[in-house]
Amino acid sequence: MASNGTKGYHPGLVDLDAGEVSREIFVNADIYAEEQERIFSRAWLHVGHESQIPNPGDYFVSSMGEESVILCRDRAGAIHVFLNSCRHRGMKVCRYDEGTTAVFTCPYHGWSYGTDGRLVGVPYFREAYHSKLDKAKWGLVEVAQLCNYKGSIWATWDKEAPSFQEYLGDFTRYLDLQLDGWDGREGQAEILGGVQKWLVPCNWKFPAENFSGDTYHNISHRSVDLAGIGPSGRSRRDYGERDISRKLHVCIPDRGHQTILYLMPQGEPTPVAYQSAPIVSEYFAHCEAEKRRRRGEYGRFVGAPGEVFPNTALLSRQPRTMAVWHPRGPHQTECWRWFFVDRDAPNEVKEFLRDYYIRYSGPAGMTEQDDMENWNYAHKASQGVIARRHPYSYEQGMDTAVRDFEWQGLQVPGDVVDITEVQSSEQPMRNLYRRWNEFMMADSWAELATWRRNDRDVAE
Amino acid sequence: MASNGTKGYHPGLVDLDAGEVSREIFVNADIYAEEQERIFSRAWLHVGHESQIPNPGDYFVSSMGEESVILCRDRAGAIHVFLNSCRHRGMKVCRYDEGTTAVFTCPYHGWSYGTDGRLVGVPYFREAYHSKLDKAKWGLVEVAQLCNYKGSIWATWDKEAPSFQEYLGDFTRYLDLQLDGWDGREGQAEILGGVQKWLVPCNWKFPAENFSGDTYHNISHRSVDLAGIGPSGRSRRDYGERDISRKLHVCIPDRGHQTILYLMPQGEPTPVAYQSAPIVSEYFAHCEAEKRRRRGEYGRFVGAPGEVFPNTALLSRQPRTMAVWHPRGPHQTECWRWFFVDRDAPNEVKEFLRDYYIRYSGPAGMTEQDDMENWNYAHKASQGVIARRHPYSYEQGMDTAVRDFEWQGLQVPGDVVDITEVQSSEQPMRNLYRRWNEFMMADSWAELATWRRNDRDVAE
Amino acid sequence: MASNGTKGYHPGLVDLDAGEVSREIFVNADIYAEEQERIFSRAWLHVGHESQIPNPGDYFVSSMGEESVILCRDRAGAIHVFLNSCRHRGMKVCRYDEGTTAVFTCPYHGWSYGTDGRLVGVPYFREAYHSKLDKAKWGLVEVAQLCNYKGSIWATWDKEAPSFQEYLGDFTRYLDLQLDGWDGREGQAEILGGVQKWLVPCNWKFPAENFSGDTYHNISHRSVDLAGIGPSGRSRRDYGERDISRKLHVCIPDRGHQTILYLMPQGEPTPVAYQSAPIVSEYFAHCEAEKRRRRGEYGRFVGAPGEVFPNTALLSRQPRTMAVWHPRGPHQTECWRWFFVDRDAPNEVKEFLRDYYIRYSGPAGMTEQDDMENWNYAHKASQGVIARRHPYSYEQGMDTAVRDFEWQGLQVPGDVVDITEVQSSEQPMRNLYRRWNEFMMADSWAELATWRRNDRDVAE
Amino acid sequence: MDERLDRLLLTQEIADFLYAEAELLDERRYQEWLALLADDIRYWMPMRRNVKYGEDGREFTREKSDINWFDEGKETLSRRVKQIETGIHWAEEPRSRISHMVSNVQVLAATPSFAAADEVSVKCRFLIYRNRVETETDILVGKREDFLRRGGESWLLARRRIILDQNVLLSKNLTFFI
Amino acid sequence: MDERLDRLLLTQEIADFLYAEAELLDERRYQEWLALLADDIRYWMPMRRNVKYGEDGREFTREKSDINWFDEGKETLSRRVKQIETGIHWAEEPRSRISHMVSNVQVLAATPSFAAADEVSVKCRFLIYRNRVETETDILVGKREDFLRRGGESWLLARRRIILDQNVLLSKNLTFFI
Amino acid sequence: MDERLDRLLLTQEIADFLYAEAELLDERRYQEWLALLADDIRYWMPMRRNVKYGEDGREFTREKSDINWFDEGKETLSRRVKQIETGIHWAEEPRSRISHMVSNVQVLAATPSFAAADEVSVKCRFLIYRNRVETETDILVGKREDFLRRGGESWLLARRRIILDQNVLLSKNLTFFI
Ligand code: FES
Ligand code: FES
Ligand code: FES
Ligand SMILES: [Fe+3]
Ligand SMILES: [Fe+3]
Ligand SMILES: [Fe+3]
Repeated sequence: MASNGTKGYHPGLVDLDAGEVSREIFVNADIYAEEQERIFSRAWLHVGHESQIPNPGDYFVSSMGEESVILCRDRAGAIHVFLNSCRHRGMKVCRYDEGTTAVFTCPYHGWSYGTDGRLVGVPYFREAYHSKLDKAKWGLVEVAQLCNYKGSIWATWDKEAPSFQEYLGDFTRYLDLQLDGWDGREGQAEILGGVQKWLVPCNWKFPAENFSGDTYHNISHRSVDLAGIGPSGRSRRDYGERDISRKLHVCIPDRGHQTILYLMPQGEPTPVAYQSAPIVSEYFAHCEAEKRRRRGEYGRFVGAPGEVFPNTALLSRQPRTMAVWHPRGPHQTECWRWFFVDRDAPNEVKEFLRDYYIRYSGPAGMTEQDDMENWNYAHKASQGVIARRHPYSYEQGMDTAVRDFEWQGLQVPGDVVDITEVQSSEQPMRNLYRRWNEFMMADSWAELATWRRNDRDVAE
Repeated sequence: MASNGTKGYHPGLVDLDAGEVSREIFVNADIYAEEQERIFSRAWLHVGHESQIPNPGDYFVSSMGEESVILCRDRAGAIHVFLNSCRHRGMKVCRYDEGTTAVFTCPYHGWSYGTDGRLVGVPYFREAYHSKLDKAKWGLVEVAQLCNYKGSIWATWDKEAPSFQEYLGDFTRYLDLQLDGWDGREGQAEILGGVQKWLVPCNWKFPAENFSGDTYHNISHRSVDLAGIGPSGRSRRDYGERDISRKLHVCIPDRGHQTILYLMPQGEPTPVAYQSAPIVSEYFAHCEAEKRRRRGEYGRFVGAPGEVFPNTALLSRQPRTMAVWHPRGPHQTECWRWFFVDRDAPNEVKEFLRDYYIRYSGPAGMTEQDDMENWNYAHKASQGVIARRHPYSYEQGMDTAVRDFEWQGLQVPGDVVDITEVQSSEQPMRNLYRRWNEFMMADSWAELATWRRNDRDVAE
Repeated sequence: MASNGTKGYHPGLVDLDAGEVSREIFVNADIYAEEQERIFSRAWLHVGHESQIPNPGDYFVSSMGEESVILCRDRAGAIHVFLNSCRHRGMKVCRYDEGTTAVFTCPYHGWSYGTDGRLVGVPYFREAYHSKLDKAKWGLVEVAQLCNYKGSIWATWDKEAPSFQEYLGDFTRYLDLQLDGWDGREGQAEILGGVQKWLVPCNWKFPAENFSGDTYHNISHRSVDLAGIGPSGRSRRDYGERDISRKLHVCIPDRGHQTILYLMPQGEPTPVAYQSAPIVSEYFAHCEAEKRRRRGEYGRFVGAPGEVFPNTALLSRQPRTMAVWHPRGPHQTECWRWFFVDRDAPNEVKEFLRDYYIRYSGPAGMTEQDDMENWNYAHKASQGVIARRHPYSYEQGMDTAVRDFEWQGLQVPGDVVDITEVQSSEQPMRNLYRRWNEFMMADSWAELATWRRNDRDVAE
Repeated sequence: MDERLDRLLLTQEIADFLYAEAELLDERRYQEWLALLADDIRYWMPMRRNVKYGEDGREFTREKSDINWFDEGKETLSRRVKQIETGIHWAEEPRSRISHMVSNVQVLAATPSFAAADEVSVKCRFLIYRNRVETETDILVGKREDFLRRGGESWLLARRRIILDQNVLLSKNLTFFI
Repeated sequence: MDERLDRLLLTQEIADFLYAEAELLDERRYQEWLALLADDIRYWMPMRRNVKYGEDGREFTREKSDINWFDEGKETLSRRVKQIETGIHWAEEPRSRISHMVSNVQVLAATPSFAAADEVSVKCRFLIYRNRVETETDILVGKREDFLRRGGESWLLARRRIILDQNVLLSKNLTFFI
Repeated sequence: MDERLDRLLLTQEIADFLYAEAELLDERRYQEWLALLADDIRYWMPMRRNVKYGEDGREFTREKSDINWFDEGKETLSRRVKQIETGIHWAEEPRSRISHMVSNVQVLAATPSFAAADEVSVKCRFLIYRNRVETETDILVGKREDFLRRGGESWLLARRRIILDQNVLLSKNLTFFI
């Protein structure tokens, strides 16, 4: 019966030909349970940033899907991610948010684990266990694969998953916008102290699709536009470059990653921003020039909201943040947000940006507040038996994406919809749910790595 | 396993031959889910009263089953009921309780709907949608059928359902007691400002069966009888006419509607009530006379608690109210109560009645408080694995109902149990669960409209 | 999918050969539902103590599994246990914690039940029921079997269950340590006023296995050891006899009962305790001597934490308490704790012990607080989809239990692991889950009474 | 200085009255509580609507003409007490465990003067914690506007306006006084 | 006037003491808190039963003879502090985030006089908000009856009776002071 | 005596200020509320971490260098008000029903003196109850440390430090002032 709806997922619920997606996938408890197995235990998930654990023994307690994990650096300096649960009786071995330690000692019976996850201490090992317990077998559960990509730490529970680089595919270049310095130098990002964590009563896919590049919901931010929040003290949340750039929706088919991208004109410098704050203005002007020099034509890319499948949000321009939407049941999401600045930026710049970030983002953020209100009540109004009979509409800009999009001598990787004139499309959401559907249907990574088959086809 | 009991409903759970009903149907989550599909999306439900939306553009946000709906009057004056959820991403389009508007504009992406439900505004329709979105297809979800019966608004999601009049069958005459003026004039009812809404931790069927005509639980109101609440300042909650009238349980078989009815003696005037308040006393004396004149013998009917299947409660005498028991999960009910007075009654009468209604009904009502305590803990004490093995007893007055009941020259439509001497019966509850069982078993309205088959049988 | 895990229990989840138990049995909602049917409605459960209801008409409202029950003494002095739910519509008939009454009258419609459970009052029995209701059939639901064992009251819903004595098997002698006087006289226990009741967010089996004899978690009590809580004002929670006694894990195979036991040396008196309080010290010295005299060699037994399957905890030394772990959903347990003293002990002794009990046990108990913290977060960290893939480890002291354990001329009934030197074993937990698995798999008590078959085998 | 002191003394006196009143309610000394109510007391608790910005006028149901949670005088209040004291008012039997927390006590006006006030209007915040039977728990928070009149020794409550910060009532009943 | 003023000054002084005490607890300055306790302090928190109307005598467990949530003196209270300060009292490690809200402060009696009080009995309402680790949250509400004795500079808490408005304790533990 | 009285009068005056401020917020009179804020006000609400015993220094995020829940001045506060008053700030439209309960008011310091204070630092506990739309409800509890400066007639809020007793924020947003 529909009130707890169809038992589990079946492909009809995501109908991209019709541009429709059933409400069931957002509110159905069985589908949610399947997601934990099929998506969160197989996909690459964002865990944190290496600057959060600079020294041996440093740790940061993070989350992957529903579960608590420990991101830590062992005595040899290697980075690990472990399930935060003792192997003996499951006690949460680390209940601090961050710190530095030599070992993680379980409070219940005292098993202790090294920062490399090995079970190093077992009380009465000789007496009670007659030295028989196979310690090598009972270390902390470690992720199957971990990747430190330009300082950002990613992990997956699935050893069959492709490498993170392969998982990203052509999206790498867009993720770089987040992680490199504004001046184009590699991995110059630094995390400001304090990771925001808060609960929103909605399914995790509402924020995930919103950050995939929802260019259509600006109207919901009208109040903040009127009140004014802009770093330039202007009332718009965005920037001068909009007036001269191409605004694009870029999607990586087969991967489920997507983003908004601003493509600057050839040869023209990026317009000056933050005029109200000369030091900041100069800093960005300088960086823009540097970036053009370093990245050449690709320096014309300016980032914007985007999403790495399934639940990591990018925002590579100001407010420069990354967010993860942790599932906490079908009807609740725990949002985590990291804030980025260039490591070498002048303090005035960092301070200026920090002020803007705080008033823009998160539960106290004048902009994001209205998003969460919408996610909350869109979810709530979709739970009923009648509502579930009526799918959401994703028809916007169907069949308008092009491969090999090029403008002024620069080709943009991925499927592109130029929304400069049309203002908006729902290509990114379709890209997201296409991939989501593949994860829900596929029984193995062999199936999920569709591009390999495609390559092979090409080869033949 | 029984703790979440049988998976779904099966007919053995309602055993009317034995006069027993399983506790499962009150506490089982799967059965609750089935109810949403089989009962609340197919039956006629009460939504509100036209006096709440007198002018074009007026709306009142109501509820049907678990879901929020908008009752509104369009610019042409026509009344509609819509699911309160945007077709684009499901956002609750109207979050006010009532008001007046030209359009319902969704806060998320700005789709706007006319008061007739049509999708009238789509931002960037030309640009982003290339004018391709079929607006006609994406209007607000409207109920399949709506009926304005003497000012009360009823609706169903099922286009196969019979008309409301046919759905009521012979119960019409009893609903009239609620909606007509006390003097017998048609649809003279007016709703006092303020609809009570409150949550009770019990299954929705506890209040539903209680208002079906539970003449057996007066003992639970002993405390208020002792404290005194009566409009006549007397300590009983009821009235003089009881002493001379016949007290009946009237049930409409095949429909699932039932009520208590007081039948006055032929020729005798209804005893004076409210002596403490002359103006009120006169008003009702006048109305009684008028009613006899207008309705003839049927003017001898005096209403009392009753129930229109599945979840609308009537109380057509003082306190004159209608209530709906909205399901909010198997273990919670949201009660809504509307308060009625005669539109043309003198203000003193309205004021006098309002005082009585408030101290009698709802969460602050000295009478209803004890009912809710019982519903709460009857439900709670029925959830366990042992409790579920022991059905409730509905044997009271089995096989005592008569068809064609007549007294002093007036025949009463429906199956009737004369409880004047026997004091009470459980015929109304049996009638309720008989119909409930039919809804749970039948796959179509063709099956549910049993009376049509009966008529045909007769015809043949 | 694993997030709500396997549908129901299957035997692979408890793998005692490998010494592993799946986390599913602690966090899975379907398995929890099965437990209600297979364990709590078939096993013998502890309800209370006769000293709580000394006189006819006295009652104490207790709990069996998820459900409220009434423990009462009828007018003839016989003890009964009834489901606390009216047969008519399920209302909780008694909402007081304890008291004295002649009848239990239901607040809803006034059915009243004698203290022997018989339905004695039915309003309008003659009129409304035409005297047809079979009152004998509609009395309060009574347990199938009840046993008053030395003042402690036990009951089961299953009439096929063996007698309580047979259910206990060889564990009787250990339960006696709880219920007899410290001086060895039969059933001298008295319950102090006030039963502690509190909620812990963990599965009921965490406390059950902890009290089965978790000798391995002392480390988690390090803080209280440092702070000092000992009745002797010393900083250890335990006693001098530890230094000279054998410390044993005693398990009753086939029954699922297990306990820690201290076995004193032959001939030697038990060392003096509580030196700080002469009167107490003398009292216990006197009792020890008496006990040896009365019990002979068995007087060398000194009790400690133990568990009667499934959810009754014993602690027959100071703090001398019994506890029941009531399931309240898969993720919550309601703990009840009764406190024992010798009925005839001097007031100084009772007062001295009471002080110690209060600061040791329950939610305000300096010792138990840390246990509950561990149960809470061990449970929480075991709910995720990855965590569930990794069973708990119960390998400690595998295959070290011996039958017919004897020391200094005294044989100890049951399977015994001498942990005096090895410090700890997990034999008691394995014994618990072996039995738990049998309950979950067996369809009848014929299967569950394995010892009968064994006896037969022997006979043949 | 004197004026500040007068204001201070009166504020404390009124606060003491409100605390003493809460004490009587929480200790279930209802008859003594009734004695603190003026014979012409008006006890009013409106319902609240969600309304559009700028339409605040429609937020509350109206006293004496709309349906309200409470809108009554001493006679009905006395009957409510009488009902509880029957010992069989099941919604309060066994009786609830209740605490009235009163904070933000502000004396808004005093006539003729703070020094010699006969009538006082006072506003506060309240939090009512109600727990009953085993685990049933309600928390109600809001504002109270009281009008007090000096009556012999003590003060009398002549009017109470209760603003509860809820729309759908989140409790199954209102069997207690606020 | 003087008498009202004396009462006022004392009430404020006592309230300040209670607020300062709450401050020490919420700031985890336990040693300073212990210094506010008289050596012979009695710290008592009974359990509560649901009883029939008219049987209120059986509602609370009895001090010094029944089991109570707390029923102890300074030595045990000091040990509790010591336990927290080991840094490995897991039920408080990491330590809880706690606020003690104290309201309805009523000085019930003062001897020999309000003007020169050496001993005071004061009653209040409390709300304790406790949040720990990630989302674990408890709210405890009830009444407190304190008996204070003047000890040199400051006041000393000589007796505390805590009435929690709960039956089944809705928190897994009571690792904090009330 | 005089000194006690000065302290008392000042404490009451400051408490009145905090209650009046709460009144303005709960009555949604935001412009009047802004008028109570000094032009150089600092409004700071840090986030909180679970840290090991003895590492309390790392419990709070740092003002002006880390990310905080709030860390801003009057301009941003004014924009927040302006946003609500657009009537289309959906997170507050329809507007929340809010009560600010302020308790445990302690004047920690007054300069130059209690008798003639120009600057005051005051600490309190707060409980904010927020309910909106149908059943959405939040309860936030914690401590506030305010620094007040005399500005003509009234006092001005020159600095506010808000310590919320939460780690993961249990509310979806912070669209209200604390
Ligand atoms: S749970 Fe970690 S050592 Fe036992
Ligand atoms: S959800 Fe309504 S316009 Fe998008
Ligand atoms: S429920 Fe007990 S008499 Fe009806
Ligand atoms: Fe947005
Ligand atoms: Fe009733
Ligand atoms: Fe322990």
